[in-house]
Amino acid sequence: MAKNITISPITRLEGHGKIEIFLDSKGDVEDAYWQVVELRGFERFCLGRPVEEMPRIVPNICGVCPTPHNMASTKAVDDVYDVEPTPAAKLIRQLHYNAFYVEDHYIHFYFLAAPDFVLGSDADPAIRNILGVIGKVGLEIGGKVIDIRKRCRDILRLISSKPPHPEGGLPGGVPRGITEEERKWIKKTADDAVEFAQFSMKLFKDVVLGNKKYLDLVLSDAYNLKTYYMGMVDNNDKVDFYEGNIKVIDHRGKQVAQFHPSEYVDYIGEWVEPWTYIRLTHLKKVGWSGLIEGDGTSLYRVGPLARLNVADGMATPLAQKEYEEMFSTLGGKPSHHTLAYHWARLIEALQAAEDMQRIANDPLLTSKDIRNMNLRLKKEGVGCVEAARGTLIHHYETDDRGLLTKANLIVATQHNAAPISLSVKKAVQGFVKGPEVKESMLNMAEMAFRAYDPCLACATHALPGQMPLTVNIRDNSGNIINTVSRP
Amino acid sequence: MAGFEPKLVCFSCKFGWGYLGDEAKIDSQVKNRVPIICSGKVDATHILDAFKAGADGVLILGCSEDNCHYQDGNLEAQKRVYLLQKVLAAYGIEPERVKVELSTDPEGKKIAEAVKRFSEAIKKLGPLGKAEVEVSRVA
Amino acid sequence: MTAKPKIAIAWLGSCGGCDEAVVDINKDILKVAEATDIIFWPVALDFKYHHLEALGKGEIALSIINGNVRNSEHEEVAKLIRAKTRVVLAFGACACFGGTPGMANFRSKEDIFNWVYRDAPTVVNPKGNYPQPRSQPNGKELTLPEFYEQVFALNQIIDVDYYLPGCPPPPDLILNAIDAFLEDKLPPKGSTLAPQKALCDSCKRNTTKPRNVEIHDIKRIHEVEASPDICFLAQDIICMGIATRGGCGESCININLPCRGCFGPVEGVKDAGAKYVSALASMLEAEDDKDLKKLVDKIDDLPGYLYRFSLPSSILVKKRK
Amino acid sequence: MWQTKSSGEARVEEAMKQLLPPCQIKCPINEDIQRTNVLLSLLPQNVDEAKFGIIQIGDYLYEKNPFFNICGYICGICELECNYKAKGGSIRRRLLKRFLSDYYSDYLNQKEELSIVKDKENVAIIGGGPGGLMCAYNLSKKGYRPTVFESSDRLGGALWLVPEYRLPQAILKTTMDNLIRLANIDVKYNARVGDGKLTFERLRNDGYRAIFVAKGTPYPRVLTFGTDVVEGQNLSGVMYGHTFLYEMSHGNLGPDYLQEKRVVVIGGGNVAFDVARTARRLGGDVTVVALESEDKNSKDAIPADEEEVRGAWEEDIRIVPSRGVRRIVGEHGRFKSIECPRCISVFDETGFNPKFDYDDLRNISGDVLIITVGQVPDRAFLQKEGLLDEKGRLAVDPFTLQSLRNPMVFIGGDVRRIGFMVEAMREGMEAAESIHRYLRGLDMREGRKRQFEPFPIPYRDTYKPPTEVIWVPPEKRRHFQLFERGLTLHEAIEEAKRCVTCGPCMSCKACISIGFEKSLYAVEVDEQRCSGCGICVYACNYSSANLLMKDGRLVSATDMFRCKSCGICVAACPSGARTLVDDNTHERIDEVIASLGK
Repeated sequence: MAKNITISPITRLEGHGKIEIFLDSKGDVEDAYWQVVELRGFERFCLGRPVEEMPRIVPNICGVCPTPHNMASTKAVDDVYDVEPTPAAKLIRQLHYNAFYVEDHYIHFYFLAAPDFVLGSDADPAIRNILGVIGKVGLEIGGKVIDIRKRCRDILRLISSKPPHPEGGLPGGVPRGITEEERKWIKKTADDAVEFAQFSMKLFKDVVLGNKKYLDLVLSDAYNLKTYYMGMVDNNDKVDFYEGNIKVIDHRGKQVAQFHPSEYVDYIGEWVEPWTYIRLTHLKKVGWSGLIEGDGTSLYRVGPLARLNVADGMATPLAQKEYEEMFSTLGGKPSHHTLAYHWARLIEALQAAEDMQRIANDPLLTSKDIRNMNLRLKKEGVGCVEAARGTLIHHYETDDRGLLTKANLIVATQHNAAPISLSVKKAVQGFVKGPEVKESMLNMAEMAFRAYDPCLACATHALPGQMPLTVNIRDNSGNIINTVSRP
Repeated sequence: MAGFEPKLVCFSCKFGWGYLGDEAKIDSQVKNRVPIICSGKVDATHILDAFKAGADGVLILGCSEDNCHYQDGNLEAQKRVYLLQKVLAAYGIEPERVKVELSTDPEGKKIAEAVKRFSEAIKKLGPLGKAEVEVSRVA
Repeated sequence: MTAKPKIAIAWLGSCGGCDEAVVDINKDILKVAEATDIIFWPVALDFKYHHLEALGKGEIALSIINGNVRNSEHEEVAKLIRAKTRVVLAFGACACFGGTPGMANFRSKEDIFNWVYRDAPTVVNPKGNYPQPRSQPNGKELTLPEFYEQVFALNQIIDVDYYLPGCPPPPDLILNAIDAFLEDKLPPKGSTLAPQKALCDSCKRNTTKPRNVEIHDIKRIHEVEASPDICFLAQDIICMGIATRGGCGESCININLPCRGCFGPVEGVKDAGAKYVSALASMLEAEDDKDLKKLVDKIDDLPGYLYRFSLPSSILVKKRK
Repeated sequence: MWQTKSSGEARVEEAMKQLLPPCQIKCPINEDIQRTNVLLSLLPQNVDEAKFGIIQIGDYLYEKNPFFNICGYICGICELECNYKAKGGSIRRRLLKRFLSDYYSDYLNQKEELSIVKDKENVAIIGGGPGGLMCAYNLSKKGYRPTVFESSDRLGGALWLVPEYRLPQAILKTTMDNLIRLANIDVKYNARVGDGKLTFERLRNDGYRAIFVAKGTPYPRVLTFGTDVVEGQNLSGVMYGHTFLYEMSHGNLGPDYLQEKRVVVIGGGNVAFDVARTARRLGGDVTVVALESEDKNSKDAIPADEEEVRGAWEEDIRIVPSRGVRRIVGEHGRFKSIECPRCISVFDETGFNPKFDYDDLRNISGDVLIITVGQVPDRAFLQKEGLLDEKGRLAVDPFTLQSLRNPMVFIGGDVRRIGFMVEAMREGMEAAESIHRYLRGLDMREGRKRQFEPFPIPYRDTYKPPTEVIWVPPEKRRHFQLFERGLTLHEAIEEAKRCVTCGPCMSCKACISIGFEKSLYAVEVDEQRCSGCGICVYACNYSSANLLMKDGRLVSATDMFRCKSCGICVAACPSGARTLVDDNTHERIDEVIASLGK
């Protein structure tokens, strides 16, 4: 029976990422691969472009998180022209950035994560989506999510043209300033964002932490992975999305490196495997040690949980309180509980909302002084931000007319690619026993990587947000004995 | 590149080139000639179309400087070609494959020579590479 | 069995921004959900590809496809959807013209691979691995789609019925398109569901243009503090608006940045870049041939401006070998 | 070799309202200057090959202006209004026509007679000058039978008074002889209408149904000071310039006629300078005394052409400006000197009304005094035929030139108002038209008035300097050969190429007449596509493309009067919104491109 299941064009068609699970003779999971199947080569076809145009081109790397690319690129161009944005320009950029964080984090939480927790990972896929969530916890939430997303994106539109493709950002500033008129509604949006953040926080605690079954799941070993962590911190060692030093800790919490983004080449290596289009990042100084965890691994994780793990705390008061509560609940720092990414994400969203509030009230916001024209082409620059999904680095080199001669991009999902593969393997090993696989088990496996909110669009350009997924289960001679799919 | 005969397209301004000559005779010497009232009437699109259709080079014969009947159509053509040459380079097409020659030749005696000279230059460059690749058909 | 028209929203080589754009029509999406049966939308809803496969020929009333075609998988998906669909709408710059990733047509696959997997400063690749369509890590057979030599616009792979350009298309045009579909008011096949005229038509800066624009010097956007009211060309800044279809709502102009052409050529023009060259020429002013050459040389990366979004659908398509 | 056709599409229709280049507006007969300049610019560089074209251009001009080869020597009115004047120097149209004349005048003798059926009335034309002959020529072409009554023994009237160093008599004679031959005009010489029995009455009885009076101004004006005739004009040694030039033209004055003589010429007009320069060539030591000021920009400036004054000055002729002549002093019945108060103003609001400073007197003595202060018509004749009104002025409709006293009589040329040769020609043309209308019983006025709008100079990067005109050096000018060298073929082509063709194509059509284009393609703007970006406006060198505001949005339009159908805007339009109607160039391009595949 099983033997004659073959690879049909359909299954080969499915999705842009796929998982291949190999069982041993006993039918237990022997090996699992998470593959990324696409590539676009921005680093190449951007060569020759005027470097100041890059912030307008790179958002096409990912339409789900285009803002971090636009921002990292803008900062890289600052560096190439050896210029600092004016204080007002910096505020506008940060406002832009925080507004993005808020809407992106909540989209992920409500659209992708909530269904699993609010409805249960074993719920029928047909209702396990945002509409199901709305059905369970009430329509006004759906309304609130859509409303806050819309209003945050209005800010994006104001500052940087089209939200899915921001165009703003010039070396030393921004092309357009903010008026007092605009400040009024920006302020209102910021206030409501903070309120919504607190509301969401409460919802999460009620539904997840209030539910023993979920909490156990979060703390279970199947969702535990010991790796290094990487994230950006400000001068006070607090979480900072826009600027700072990159800090790395090991799985015991010990700092192993803290460096300026411009030195990333010394710390980050990208390993190439023939079975995936994504380059697998690892700590160069440790050296590639394959897909393993714990002592001896060279893998590190990025993103919300990683950022909170490396930092000494949050930059805003309300978020700080939640930070402390989370780690005490999870039993101290660092936490290796993959599902805790969701929690960390909500705490970050709160910080972003609080920061929006700060900026909206800053008198400087409406200053006309939005361009620092004191440019000096130094022909190389690195721009780094914390993207929603993790550390993002743009590295440019130009000729003496400021035309791009070299570009190197390291994006969040790349950092997490190998860990995701591992997490998935652990999850399936935990839930998949033998060839008979239930959709719910499969979802357990998928929850493992969904926690990372892996954005393949970033990594390769392929898909945004949630990935349609195929899981091929093969016997020890490589024949597919079962194929289960879910988006 | 033995035996390579470049395919050329030649636009020639009626006010500057061959208006006193025997049309039929000139055409017999020069293939693919388009007499045009002013070289400024040549659109970059025409030139790209020619390359797409397999031309190895495009030659534009305009009035000598300061002698354009329409004031500066010849300079217009010159400007377009300078700009276009930068674009062609990005396509991997040698800028020399499109050329503007500004002069006057009422009898049209020089047209054949001009084309010949151009043709020689193109021969050195060899034929224009092909662009499209076939999409691999998946079973 | 519902009588509602079946709709599919699919991506190929895309950044996902187009799907975000669909979500950005906000509450109207519910209206669409009511009037139609969205059977396939990877970014938002559960689906099964084999459901798609199971559908009859032309069973899907409308497929909204974004993204270009860069590999064998894109091609397969595109062809599968085409077979099942009555009306295919190419959605966004990538599907319509190839999009920014289409600029890769100025380079070869080999060039891209060598950098990405060999030469980039952070690459650690002692084994000289390159991704392969088929590979056997410790004996396990794994496959990957084939990466093509070039980027294709959708209509170079399958038959396309309508076009909705933009990077991404703006909400109002998306709604118009969907309404036109629902109310069965679609224009003739092959139409672009956007205004016919170039951006200048609706650009508020057009009326402030001087009678005669003479460009003596080309400025890049970082070199000047551009006036928010005056036509960019009149400020010696390259703006693609004159050769780019309008309909975007001047979103870039509004943040004081010049147009880069994401709406592609205007109705009836096949290559906006070529037309732009002809147009730009008549604005360039130089003393003599020498100065003219200088001026032209000062225009850095002209091709990158002309074909930022549309190289694969340009007359010459891609770099010659 | 191209061949110009003036038929069908290529004909320049006399539109009611049209834009013309300023030169053609300035030209009283609106000669097709632009068109023939273009044709000239396309001549082969080799003389033998060029002849064919030159004759074609000549024939084309001749249709309208049978005197064009004479104009080539003495008429440059068009150059006064040439747009190029402000850009380094007018196009030298006069020399271009003289260039044509150099070949065409010889050809005139072989030129075939115009084939005209002369089935219409007899018309009497009194006076064989430019005005009268122009009238006769045009009537002939219309099928009338004109008879010219010329009081002298030669045709050409006042043209004979132009000194030979400016207009060779041979040219004048060929032109006249061939004109009457080609147009088959009947001429009666030594026929003074008004003398004895030769009256209007008689003409009517002889079957002439209309009369054109173009008798010119046969008599010199006597010198007056204020209202009084100045004494002493009968002294020996005193003569009138008019008479002097008349005798000269008949070869009655020997080359040393004024040798060793101090000649004083009174007058500031072109004729006075002709007289002075002729006197100089006859050996005289010449002084010109002019009422007007030497300041060229003053309202009271010397009226003669700058070239004339410059020529005189080069030839060592003394010019005494701003002097009136109050007395002619004689001695023993011979002219001795003139007494000249300084003239402080010539014209005032009332018109000609000179004021003098009598404390500033100057005596200029000499042996010969030549008074050249103008000419007057034969008033006795006009009186006798009752053509004057009670105030003694000509009773004539200035527009139709029809006499207000006698409907069959038409009056034009110098006799009506003294002017340039070509102005008299214009009146001859108009008279012919009036006579035609009168005899056919048509409306005398309808559709004759034309408004012309001048046309600005096209934009171009560089404007070219004019061809240098070469005059024989002054010391070598003591003869009556032409002192000005004509243009060579090469110079003529280059000069013609300078013409920037200000005028609209529909008043030129040179390119059509030689088959460059099939017709004047109209530029069509597709308003569904035009975004009003204005590129066409920048591309157009003729201010033909422009932007209009239409319900709040800009769209471009084309002014076909200004458009040259060059297609530059069509290529430049980034929206492909502009097309040339009926132009098949793109089809030719598509053909060629398609053929590449094969």
